[in-house]
Amino acid sequence: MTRYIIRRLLYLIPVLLGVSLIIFVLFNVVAGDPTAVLLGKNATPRQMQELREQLGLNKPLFAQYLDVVRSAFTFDFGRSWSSKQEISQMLRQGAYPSLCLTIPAFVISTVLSLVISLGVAFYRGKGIDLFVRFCCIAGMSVSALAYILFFQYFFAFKLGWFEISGFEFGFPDFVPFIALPAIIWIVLSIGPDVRFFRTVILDEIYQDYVRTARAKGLSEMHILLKHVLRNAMIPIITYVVIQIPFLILGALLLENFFSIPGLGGITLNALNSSDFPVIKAMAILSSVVYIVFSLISDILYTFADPRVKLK
Amino acid sequence: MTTSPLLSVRNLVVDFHTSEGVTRAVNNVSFDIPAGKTIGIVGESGSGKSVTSLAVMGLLQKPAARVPQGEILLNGQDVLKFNDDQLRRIRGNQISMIFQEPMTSLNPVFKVGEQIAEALRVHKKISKKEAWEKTLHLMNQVGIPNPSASANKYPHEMSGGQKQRVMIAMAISCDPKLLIADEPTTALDVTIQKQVLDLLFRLQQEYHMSMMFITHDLGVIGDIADDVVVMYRSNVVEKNNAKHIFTTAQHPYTKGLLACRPKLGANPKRLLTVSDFMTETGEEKPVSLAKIEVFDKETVPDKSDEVLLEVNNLITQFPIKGGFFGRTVDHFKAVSDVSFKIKKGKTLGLVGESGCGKTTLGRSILRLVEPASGSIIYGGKDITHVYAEELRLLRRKMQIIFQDPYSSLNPRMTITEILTEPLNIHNIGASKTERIDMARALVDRVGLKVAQMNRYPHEFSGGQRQRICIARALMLKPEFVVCDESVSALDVSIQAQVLNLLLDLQEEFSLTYLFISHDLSVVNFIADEVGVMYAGKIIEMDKASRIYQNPKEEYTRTLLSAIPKGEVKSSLSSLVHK
Amino acid sequence: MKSLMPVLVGLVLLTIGCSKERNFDERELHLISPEKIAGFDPIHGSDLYSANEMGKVYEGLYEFHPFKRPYELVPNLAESLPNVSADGLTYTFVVKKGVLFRDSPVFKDGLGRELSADDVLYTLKRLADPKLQAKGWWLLDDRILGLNEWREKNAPLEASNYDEVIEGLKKIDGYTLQIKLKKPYPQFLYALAMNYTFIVAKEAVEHYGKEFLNYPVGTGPFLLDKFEQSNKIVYIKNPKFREKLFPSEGEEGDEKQGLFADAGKKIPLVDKIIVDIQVESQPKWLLFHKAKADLLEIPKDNFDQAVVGGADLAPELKGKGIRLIKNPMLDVTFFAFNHEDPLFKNVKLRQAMSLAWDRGEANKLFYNNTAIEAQSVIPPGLGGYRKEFKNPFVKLDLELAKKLLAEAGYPNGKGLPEITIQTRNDTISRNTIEHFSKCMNKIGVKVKIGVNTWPELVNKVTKKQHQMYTMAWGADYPDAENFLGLLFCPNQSPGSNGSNYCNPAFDELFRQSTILQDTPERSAFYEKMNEMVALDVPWIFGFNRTKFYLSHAWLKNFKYSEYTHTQFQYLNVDLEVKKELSKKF
Amino acid sequence: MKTNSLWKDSFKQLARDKISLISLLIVLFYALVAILSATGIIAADWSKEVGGSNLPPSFEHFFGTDFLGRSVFIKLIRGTQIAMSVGLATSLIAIPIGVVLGAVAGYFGGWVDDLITWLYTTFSSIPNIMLLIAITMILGKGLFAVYVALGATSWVNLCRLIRGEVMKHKEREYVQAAGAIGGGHFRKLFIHILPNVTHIVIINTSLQFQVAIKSEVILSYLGLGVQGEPSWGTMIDDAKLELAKGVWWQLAGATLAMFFIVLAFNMLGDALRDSLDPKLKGK
Repeated sequence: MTRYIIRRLLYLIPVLLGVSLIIFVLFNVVAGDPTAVLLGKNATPRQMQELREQLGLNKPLFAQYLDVVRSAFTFDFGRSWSSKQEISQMLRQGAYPSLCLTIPAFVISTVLSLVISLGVAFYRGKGIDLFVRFCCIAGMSVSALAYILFFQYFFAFKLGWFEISGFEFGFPDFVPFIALPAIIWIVLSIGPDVRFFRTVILDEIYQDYVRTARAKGLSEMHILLKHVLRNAMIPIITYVVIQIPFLILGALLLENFFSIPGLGGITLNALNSSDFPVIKAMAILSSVVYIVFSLISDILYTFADPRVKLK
Repeated sequence: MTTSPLLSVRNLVVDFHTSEGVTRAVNNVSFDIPAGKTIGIVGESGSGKSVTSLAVMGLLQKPAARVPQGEILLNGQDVLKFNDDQLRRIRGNQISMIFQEPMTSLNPVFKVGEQIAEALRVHKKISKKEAWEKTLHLMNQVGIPNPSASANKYPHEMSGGQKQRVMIAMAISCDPKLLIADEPTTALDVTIQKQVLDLLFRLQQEYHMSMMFITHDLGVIGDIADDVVVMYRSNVVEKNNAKHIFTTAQHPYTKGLLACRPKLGANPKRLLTVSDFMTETGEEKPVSLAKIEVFDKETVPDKSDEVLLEVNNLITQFPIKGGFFGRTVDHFKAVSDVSFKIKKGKTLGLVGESGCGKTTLGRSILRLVEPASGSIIYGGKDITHVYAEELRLLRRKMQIIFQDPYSSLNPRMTITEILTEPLNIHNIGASKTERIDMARALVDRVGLKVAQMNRYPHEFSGGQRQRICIARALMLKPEFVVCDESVSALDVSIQAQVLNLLLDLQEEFSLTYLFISHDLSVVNFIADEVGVMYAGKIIEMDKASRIYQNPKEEYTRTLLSAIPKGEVKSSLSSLVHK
Repeated sequence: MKSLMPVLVGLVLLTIGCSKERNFDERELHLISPEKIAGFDPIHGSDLYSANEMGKVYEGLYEFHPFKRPYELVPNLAESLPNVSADGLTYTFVVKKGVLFRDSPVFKDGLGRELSADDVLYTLKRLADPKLQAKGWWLLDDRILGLNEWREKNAPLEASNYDEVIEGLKKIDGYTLQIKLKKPYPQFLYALAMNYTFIVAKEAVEHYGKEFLNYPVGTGPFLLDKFEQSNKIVYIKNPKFREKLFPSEGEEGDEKQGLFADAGKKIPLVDKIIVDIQVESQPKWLLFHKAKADLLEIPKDNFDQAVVGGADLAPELKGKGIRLIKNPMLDVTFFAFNHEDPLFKNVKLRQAMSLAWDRGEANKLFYNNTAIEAQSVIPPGLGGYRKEFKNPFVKLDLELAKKLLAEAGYPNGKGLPEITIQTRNDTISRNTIEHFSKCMNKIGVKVKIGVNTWPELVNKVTKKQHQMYTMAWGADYPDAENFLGLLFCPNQSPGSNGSNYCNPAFDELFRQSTILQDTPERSAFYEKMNEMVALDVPWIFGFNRTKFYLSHAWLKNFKYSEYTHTQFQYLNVDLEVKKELSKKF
Repeated sequence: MKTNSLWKDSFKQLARDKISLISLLIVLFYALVAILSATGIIAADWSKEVGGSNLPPSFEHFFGTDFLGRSVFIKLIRGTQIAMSVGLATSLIAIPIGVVLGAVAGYFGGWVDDLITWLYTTFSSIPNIMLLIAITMILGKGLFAVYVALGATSWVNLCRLIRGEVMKHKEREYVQAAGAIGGGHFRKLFIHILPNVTHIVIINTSLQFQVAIKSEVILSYLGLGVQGEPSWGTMIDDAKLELAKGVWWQLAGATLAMFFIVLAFNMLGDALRDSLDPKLKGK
């Protein structure tokens, strides 16, 4: 097991090299010269030349690639071009609000979806199943933007139930701020979740062991909650755990609309202001988290499924 | 009879409603199971035997399956009228069931002990501890070694036979009055089959249960059934006392079933099949005596002494990955130092249980798997290390027929496409029409209708598909064919037809066969020489009759004793007697 | 699973019950910043909104009078206006005595020390420091004797040497310093009112290093209490702020508006300022409406909700005591041609396009009819602008446009390639080009849109990778030179002349005007240049826009200014009114 | 006697299901609208002023007019063309890449597999939305960039699925049989295995199509999408400003237009999975 974990962690190296390569190609080769942006509207040509030198943009491409790689492995991303802040500091600060929003939203939506899909699986083929399935798909077919615009206007402004936007650090101060975006998150993710969970659960319901359980005289509910759920958890765990890395990145649009100073907002801002060091940092951070969590999902797999042994 | 039977099925009809229409799976079936008796239900796949058993358990898939008529009386109460709750109370408690596939019938994520105890806890209202103790006792009863350790195992950590024992333990845990066993041994190796059958028989006696034993192979239940019900195309065609069935079968279908199984001793030149006894429309037809004349292969003189294939010290191994970076740390020798020769026009049979390396051996000879060392000499030429064009040419001479007729045909190709493909690859035939003509001739030869050639594999039955596979293998007019468990997945009645076909073809095209099977009686029937394979080695090799009469190795004896003795009670002559 | 239900319910209850009580005891000012603030390093703050925040904690030698118009420089940290030598090259400044930096651990004993002439010199050198690449360097570039040389010399060094005495930057005594210019630079004093020259303390810069931008140590009226970059900024009153009194004079009519009610009082007047960073317009509007912001720059999208008929406040808002404050801005929008593109060397094409644009409709669609059609580069309110001047090419005349286009060699647009206009990626910019394109279509000119993020747009302009682009220019300081320079040939890209326009006659006049002090003579020069260049249509002139603010009744002393960064210390909150009116929200 | 391939069977089953039939008709209808619009038969004059600025919906203009007095209805039609073209182009980029890489990786295994697995792990570890935004930003905005960006992100999932399926199939006996009759790698992979994994491509494409449409809307909203042409995303973006003025019809129109096609694709995707995926057969 330990060996497996170490080996998987070592896999980070090639993946980070790859991520660095993509980032490097996108931002150092294809993208343009950032100096004009950094110096503002009154920059002098001389100044731009000097800055290019200072940023290491005159170095040969391979040396620039090595710089990207170095930052990927040392986690030293330097400072943001636009805000001049230490990037690692920005990430640390941004992670808190992002997690305040995404974790509760994620937990609630996952649990809720699971409950709904179990219910739906119990009544499979019946009217309620069709209805819930249709609602899920219909809900998924509305643009996220429409939800955000409408919910914010209606619930926060018209009804005044929630804070309109902003964020306060510390529990429970942040609750009124994240409540509405969290609800939108839940609404957005319940559709695909239920759809997936339902498929997985139904896949299991038609397995032979369920017939055995019925032949044993177990009740349908007992079979669903014990036998089926336990087996369905295997794909569900993978599905759920692999979403976690994206929680850390926050919710781009939501954070932007609700002025939550999280990583999603930072990313969008960086993209809009060509703040390449921040974008690079976010990409690298996300791939590290992604690999780590796919490893965690594999390890959890062994707990859920006794057939899997990690070597 | 004075006492009412435990279970009485009366005029049962089961329909399946699908989007395609309504199919009748069970038509007006009636039979009784008296208390403490074993009844065998025999029929080929699709005959409605399993559906009947599911109906008894109340496990039919609603709403697709509907019962428009009939009753199933358990102690006089109609199970069909039970609500879910009542059904649940009888399931596992009064009636319990064992399924065909022990691999998938156990929940993979729970320990087997828990799964047995669960049934106890549901019906017996006992404490966890008591249930566990009872579980260990049951596991002991069904012959699982070291129950306290085994109970904590997960299903995948057990062999197929042990899993089936667990299923049995689960089924008998609540002392059911009726045990339904649906093909409980079909998926198991021959040696294990025998043990499981013995176990079931013993338990049935001990627990005074009634048993409903479902199988496609009459031979299997010869020893244990009191009564036999024969089903054919959704109907019961014959039911009688087991002894009578075996000695004085009435219905031609039953006779066919009895006759089609190859015997360990002498057999006729071709196996009798159901179609010898019965016309397409189900009418009985007379069987010519010539067909049952016993034929001794060894009396036929060898056509030539030419050795077609020679295998010397063949080793085929698979890497075992391990270590930090998944390097190959060791090798598993699937085929370990095997040598033999096959003469032209002869058949070498290879028997052994699953995992003994016989399949790998077959594929190594065809170079579908690369052997590690040793040599394969075909027609005097060492083919161990030929590649590319030479290997391609070799394919024209050596062919293979696989075990699973379902997965060995590409589901997206029509029969014509499948059969002309080898011709395309090897550029045989001048035009497309010529190739189709060649395919047509062979289709006709293997007993399929030429008109069906534009169909897709899923539109054919298992036996028909195996004929297609045979036709494909013969398209290139090979000299040598490996039959890898080619009849194992088929019902006995179909198996006989395919075996006959293989023999006919061998005669006609002077083929040489390497016939791989786990079933000694089949090998005995078809092969001139038999090799017994165990753990990658051939431990014994001799003329078929000598192996049968005078086995040298212990393992061979086990294999022999595992063959069901059902057929012993009947003889071919009795079947055609009338 | 079951245990989660209470948590869920609790969360919802908490959410609904958790709206905070309002504070009516403290004078809190609630503001909105529509952009994220990069930090508090004065030399890097190049936009209005960063300047606004820096102006709360830092001060410069001069500031614009909060009420007087036209804008007038008044001393802030300087004792008085400087003593300027007759040749206009030597400036002598005296800083106020007794001005203290805020208390900070960077100082001895943690107590803020007194401001001295050294701090001013240090601040100016820092702006020139080659290691820092300040965004405000252009203000001093090639202006002060010896400063450019110092910059060159230090560029290859590990760290810049601040101890070296530069000829143009000399200390006379503790509070007096002398600055020598290379050539006359009439806008120099404006430079000393901008955020780039806000006075910083050397100790703080050295102590905090790169983190300096998060720890402003200034002399300003407020102290930074909390800085969450993309969320909110909180300031508290600086208790040790020097004796600065609320002015008692201003423009005509200010008195009537009640702007001098606090005259003579010690500023700042509020105890606390809370700035919400809010980029999206919907939440901004909602925040103001919930009385969670005292002042709002009306987002364009909410204009119709706020203002009826382009002039008057919506009755619903009036009823809540909300006031509408509008003011023309010192800015000009334009569609610039790239004059290096041979296509646009053709003056008739430029004129034709200018004539085809329906400014009236654009004004209605995008500015609610509140903008003024710009006749040339200089906006109203600056010397050089002449109200009577009408540019003959700033009007809608399709006939003439077609005629000129034909004369240009493209009858009905035949032979003219499609023209791409680069713009920003926000909705209004996109809509503006769509409208422009529709107008051009009428004379057969095909126009395509190119959308960019702001940095990309800047990049394309500085690298001359555009055919046309559209932008707005706001006055860095109230001097038309800042606008005319946009067409000065030597300022070509990557300088501020993004259209790469070159007109030798214009350039000659510009050169002559730049050494003139603010005199009627200079205004005449400006007028001449402005009107001369207008006929050449170097850009398609757009609008001089009007800015609209909404203010709650309890916000006192707000007067619109182009240079808001020193404005906030004068604001006040009437708690009584706030308490009373809050019931309505 | 009639003969039925698995495909025909599946489509027959599909056609019997009313919901999926309606979904299919909706998709076909949108496709027709898109083709008619692309060929200039309808909505060619979308930029024409048909009335005053921001007129509410009426019989004359079903969805009212926009700020330049253009018909929102005609813009929606034009937007359909954009949306469908984005879905199509994305598929055209993603399918060849995903299928070829996935098939090659699954079939050959070894270092080829390692390389391709590494490639898609790398791609999938960067969040899609970031990659999308970064690529569109760098390629310069416009429809082409949207195609490339969506194509570059959506091949990953397909590749992974195909790889897994090919790995399963390559062990099947029919592939072994193809080898036994002398078929080479090419024949085994492209003639035998690929047709048997095509259902994955179809299902995935139908689901990916709507993801592409949704992504285009988000990108357009962020100002990274289509330019100089009306797309649903830019219409929603416009609506953001107009909503406050009570101009809701652009938002409603674009949301509805998108709703139906995305719904149809979702329904169709589900139905296709039910009918094409052999694993779910016999439910």
